[in-house]
Amino acid sequence: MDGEVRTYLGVPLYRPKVAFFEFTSCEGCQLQILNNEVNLLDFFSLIEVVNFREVMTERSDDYEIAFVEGSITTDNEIKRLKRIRRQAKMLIAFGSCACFGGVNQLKNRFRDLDYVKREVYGEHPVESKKVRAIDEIVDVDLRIYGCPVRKEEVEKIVLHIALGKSLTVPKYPVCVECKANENICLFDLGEPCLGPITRAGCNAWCPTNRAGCWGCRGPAEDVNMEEMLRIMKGHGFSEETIMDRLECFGGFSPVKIPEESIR
Amino acid sequence: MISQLKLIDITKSSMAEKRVGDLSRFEYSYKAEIMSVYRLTEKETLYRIQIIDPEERRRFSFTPGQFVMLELPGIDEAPFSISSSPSIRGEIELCIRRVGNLTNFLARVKRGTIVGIRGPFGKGFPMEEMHGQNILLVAGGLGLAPLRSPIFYVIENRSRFEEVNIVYGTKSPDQLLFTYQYEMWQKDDINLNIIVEKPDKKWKGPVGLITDSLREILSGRDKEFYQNTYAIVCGPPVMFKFVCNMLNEFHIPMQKMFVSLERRMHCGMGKCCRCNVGSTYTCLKGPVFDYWTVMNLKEAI
Amino acid sequence: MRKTLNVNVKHLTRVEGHGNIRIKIRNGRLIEARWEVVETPRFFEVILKGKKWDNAPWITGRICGICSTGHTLASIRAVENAFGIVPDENTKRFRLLLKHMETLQSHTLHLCFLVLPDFMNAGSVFPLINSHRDVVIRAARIKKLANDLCDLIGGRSIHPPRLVVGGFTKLPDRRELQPFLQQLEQIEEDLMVFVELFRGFEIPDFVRETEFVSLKGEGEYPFIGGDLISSDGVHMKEQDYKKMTNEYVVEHSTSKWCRLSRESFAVGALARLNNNFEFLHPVAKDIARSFGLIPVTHNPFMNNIAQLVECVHVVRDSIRLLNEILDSEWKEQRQKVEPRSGVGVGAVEVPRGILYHCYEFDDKGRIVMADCVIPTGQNHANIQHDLEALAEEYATRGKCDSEIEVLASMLVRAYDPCISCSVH
Amino acid sequence: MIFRVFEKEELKKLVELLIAHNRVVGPVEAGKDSSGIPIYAFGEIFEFKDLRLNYTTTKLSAKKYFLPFKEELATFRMDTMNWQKEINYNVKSPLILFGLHPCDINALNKLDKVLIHSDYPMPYYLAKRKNTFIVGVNCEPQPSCFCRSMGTDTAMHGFDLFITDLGNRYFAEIHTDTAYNFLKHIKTTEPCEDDHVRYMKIVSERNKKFVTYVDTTDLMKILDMEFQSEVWKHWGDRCLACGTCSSVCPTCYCYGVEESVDIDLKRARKLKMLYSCNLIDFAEVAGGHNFRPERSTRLKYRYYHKHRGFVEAFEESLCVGCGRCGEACLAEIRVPDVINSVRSNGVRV
Ligand SMILES: Cc1cc2nc3c(=O)[nH]c(=O)nc-3n(C[C@H](O)[C@H](O)[C@H](O)COP(=O)(O)OP(=O)(O)OC[C@H]3O[C@@H](n4cnc5c(N)ncnc54)[C@H](O)[C@@H]3O)c2cc1C
Ligand code: SF4
Ligand code: SF4
Ligand code: SF4
Repeated sequence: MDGEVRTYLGVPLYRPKVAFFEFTSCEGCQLQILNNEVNLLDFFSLIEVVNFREVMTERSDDYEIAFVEGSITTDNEIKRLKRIRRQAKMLIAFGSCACFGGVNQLKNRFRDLDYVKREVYGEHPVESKKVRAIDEIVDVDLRIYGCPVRKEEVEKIVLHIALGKSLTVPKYPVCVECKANENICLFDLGEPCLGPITRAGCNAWCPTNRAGCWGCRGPAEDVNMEEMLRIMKGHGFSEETIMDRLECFGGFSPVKIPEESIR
Repeated sequence: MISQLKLIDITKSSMAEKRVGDLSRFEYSYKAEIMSVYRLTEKETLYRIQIIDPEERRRFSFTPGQFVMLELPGIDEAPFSISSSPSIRGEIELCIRRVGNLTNFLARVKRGTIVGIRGPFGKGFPMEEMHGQNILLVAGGLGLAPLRSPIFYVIENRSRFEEVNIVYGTKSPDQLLFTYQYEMWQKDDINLNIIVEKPDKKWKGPVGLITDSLREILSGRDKEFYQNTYAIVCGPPVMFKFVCNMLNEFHIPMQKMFVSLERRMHCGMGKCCRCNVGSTYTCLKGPVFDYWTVMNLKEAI
Repeated sequence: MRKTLNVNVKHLTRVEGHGNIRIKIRNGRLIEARWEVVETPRFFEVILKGKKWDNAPWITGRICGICSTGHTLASIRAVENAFGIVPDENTKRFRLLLKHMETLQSHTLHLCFLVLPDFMNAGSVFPLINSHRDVVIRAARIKKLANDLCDLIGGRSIHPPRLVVGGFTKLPDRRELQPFLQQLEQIEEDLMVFVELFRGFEIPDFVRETEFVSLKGEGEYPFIGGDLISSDGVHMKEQDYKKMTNEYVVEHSTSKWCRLSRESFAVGALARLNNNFEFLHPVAKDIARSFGLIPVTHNPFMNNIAQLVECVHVVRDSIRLLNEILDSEWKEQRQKVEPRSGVGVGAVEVPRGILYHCYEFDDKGRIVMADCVIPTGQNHANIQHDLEALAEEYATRGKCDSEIEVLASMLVRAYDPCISCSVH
Repeated sequence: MIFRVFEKEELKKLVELLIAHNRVVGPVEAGKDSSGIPIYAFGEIFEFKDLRLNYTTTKLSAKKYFLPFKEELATFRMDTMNWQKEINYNVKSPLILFGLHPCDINALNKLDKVLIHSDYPMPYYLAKRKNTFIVGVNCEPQPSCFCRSMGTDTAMHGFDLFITDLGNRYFAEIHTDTAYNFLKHIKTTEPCEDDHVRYMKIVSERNKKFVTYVDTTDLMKILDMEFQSEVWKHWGDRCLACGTCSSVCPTCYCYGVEESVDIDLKRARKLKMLYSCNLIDFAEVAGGHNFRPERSTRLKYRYYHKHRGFVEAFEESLCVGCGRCGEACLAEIRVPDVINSVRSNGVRV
């Protein structure tokens, strides 16, 4: 299989050298790739994996595409990330931690990072900076959202890279997919849900399992935050419940949350 | 006992009305082969495409201004104006600019590739109505692609038209399309006015906006000329806004000014609603509209 | 006999998370053998402070991608214990079935994708795709079955959204579950191929006596909740887990270490099996015996075999559970949660060993204190001591750097460490 | 038209006979909302007791059986530079749709106009429409219903059988020979005078129960006049642009097409997905230009298409007044309110 160039409609496929890297994260997004049992072999025939520490010992720094999972919390990580950026033609922020900081950035709620460290390690010195998303350090070419990412989406993106098709993610919110899955709206069941303002692409993963969306994929384009807050409050959800969800994965931090609506 | 309902053959059912004829009529697509690929500029390529089935080829005809949906299976499908002569059957030329998913892939395919074609769709320019009149063809940039078909028509029926003017403008000389045909057009007594915004060293022609050329042609004519002139305008939205305003200024009748609108389309058959302007389907009622209709479309153009 | 040895493995591969191995031997004397955990902490315990109870399972599930279900279950159990919620029979069955599938999924991933290359002299599973296609396909089939059933019950194999305090947001219906019965019955054939495959491998012969800690089985092999026991005879209640773990901070590690009766102890498949051998399914028991795996086995490399045995056990037990479920009438239900102040502990046997979550709540159900003790964290000290012993023993046996590097790496891998998890 | 009446127990017999041999779908209870009120949906009927003929309104409409949210339009078997196209209209078996309210029947009739009786009929829709046997049932008007204002509170055609609950028995209108043949299997009688009286009484009582009205006189013109009106901005500020209104609507049919290649490169697929004009990129074209970037213009467009464009093309509006969109909208944007606000804005000036 190696060597020979495959084509689609007579157009040669691009078989990139791919590396996977992980920073501060749970490595669940990488695992999603391995969880793709049915298509695993086809998937790996489209790319040449040269670096994937979680599953392989061989490593090479000759790669074109870097999938970067996790958020950034130490100087060393910054250095490593910058090195990856210099090598990679295309750097993909892989999963919510990489895109927005993920659940890790909840640490940033505490202004005093020393307090955070002391609480766990006492006086033992441990390095840990403010949690940052990948694009706060280096330029990112593409974001694959989700906590965890959806394997179908990863597969599609890799296929599109190979074919030279455009890489797109839905701009509309989760509600679209939720309705297509014929779910009962969580609000009818008295549960909070961020579906109306969260970027789709997960196939309404949580609402379809009758659990409200927590916004792991970050905001959809054109978010009506004021109305969303009004609706949440109208349904009797406390500020705390709303904030718990909005701040959970860090995706909504750049979206302006009107001060007076949350009070 | 109650039996199982039978699958009703949709071709024979009693509800099948006149338009709902046999099954093959629902299949609006043809397989076609890319016969040649010709690079026009850095961004635009001309494809000659021939329908494979001889019978289908014989049946395929179109009027200038109509478009087809071109499909590369698995890649995408999108609308393109037919850019060739309406007198050739079953074979069309498309001039396609590289802008996105489908068009980028198209730029990489080779001669011999099989594509899907649906159409022709939409209303074209009413060429016969224009017989005996002056014709003004105004194109900006890629707008020349859909205009090439009416140009062919005019050339092939040159004696049926009075004065014919082409006004064509691009940003820079290297963006000019179909440069190899200019001479031929002029030979057929067509006034060709080309203007560019940013000249390069070799450029000797006029420099400026398309409206500059247009004003030059229209100024100082008699009333009869204006009343008996049909204008066909194609180009980016800003350009045709200015052009149409100017034509209006010179009192070219609104029903004699035609524009071709571009919208997003996913079906070309008045179903997906993506191309609606106000509440009008561009694909069915257009893409060619007279200016009066455009004014009535409500949603700002 | 070689006198000087230098092993330096930076970011050990085919394990979850970041760890380094350093071994130095000068003139036949062990100067240094170090298992360094360099993963950056995420401070989950602090993150949870001030958050409402319903955040806990959702957030702590994200401690680990591989055993997120286990974390979610432990977290839910801790919250339920704090609020005095007792799950009903149905919920218990579905949770255990889900747990089994996570075990199967995780063990298969470890054995076939991470460990197998070591025994086949490959750097990863990728060359095996071509050279041992059948094996890879079988492994993928087992993993797929486990993941599919996880998806069905938990809603997603990683970070399962259906799992909530009080029960499930949604349960699969009979039509969805039924086909899995047959699939589970068929998958044993694939598992047996692995059993035979591993029989052909030479498991390194290395023994160091240690203490094994696990949940205590009550009539069945333990997975969710119960008392805590050790092979050295310690027996404690779930809520006294702190006395069982005795976490302490060490110099070269961002993960805390643990100890009990000795300088270190081990948790995981081998510990579970050593402590609860009698509760294994007979078929699994026979396989264990055929590998010479009987309590108390002190060879850490045998943890791989213990995982294999557990795979067989959970498949058999899942068939039993699924039959029970299909024979019962289950209704979609979720108990009402009424927060109150208090402390709750949840102990769950996840693939890599016993996992504890503990929260203290105020009367509004906000978290005042959170503590998570992760299996790999409990194993670190044991890994360290194993490494020392291994380096010394093999150095005296005259192995060279690269051989010891391979063996040391394999040793760490045998624990199936989940490093980012242990740091959390 | 042929009428029949039959006893209540006969219905169970009829339904069970139909279930025994066919795929039957109808209103079922999908769950209960937080106040314990049942939530209805159209779903498969496995037993007579699944069927809830006295349902209020389903959350989603029955259009999913004719216009699935996602539908494969074609698959392609790929060769080097060539391919074979395979088309499937996705009708596996005929369908019995039992218990459609008049508004939903009318919704299908409206869809027929654009999807069948226009240029380029849509075979995917047509194939499903023709292979569905429809049993209509009378309804109890809900506070959110304004079908009477839209002229869709009764259905004249577009079904095979229509049954009305007379209290003691069912009154059946038979439209097709298939329905007639089905009814042969249960005991029916000719309606007597008393049945007619009862029927008319029920109809007139039902008419009294409509509480929501919307004035549609001259709506086409008014929409044109108020095209620049500020009220659109007001509603646009509320809109979440989540597309829920179109998703639940029985008559919204706009869609998008996406092509994909299988990961083994052996097949390609053309997938159709229902889309909503309220979604941000509905009118976005290559190069990123968006013809309707604001929520207000997109929301306005939806009303414009339904109450103006469709009227122009087919002489009726593309709304049956089922009230689903307003009920499903979390921002509580309801058709009668929007139309009334556009109207009164005109009055105010
Ligand atoms: C009636 C008509 C005639 C056209 N004639 C020509 C022509 O002769 N030559 C030419 O180069 N281009 C023409 N276009 C524009 C052409 O359709 C777009 O450039 C093309 O769709 C871009 O597709 P893409 O996949 O490369 O770009 P992408 O941006 O990747 O397109 C994404 C999707 O958006 C849709 N889309 C994006 N832009 C447009 C658009 N402007 N019109 C319709 N659909 C769009 C496509 O369906 C596609 O699926 C015409 C458009 C219309 C409506
Ligand atoms: S459950 Fe959530 S995603 Fe689904 S429709 Fe309701 S708000 Fe939208
Ligand atoms: S529903 Fe929301 S929280 Fe769940 S996967 Fe999708 S975006 Fe993430
Ligand atoms: S627009 Fe609203 S009220 Fe009208 S048919 Fe659609 S869902 Fe029903």
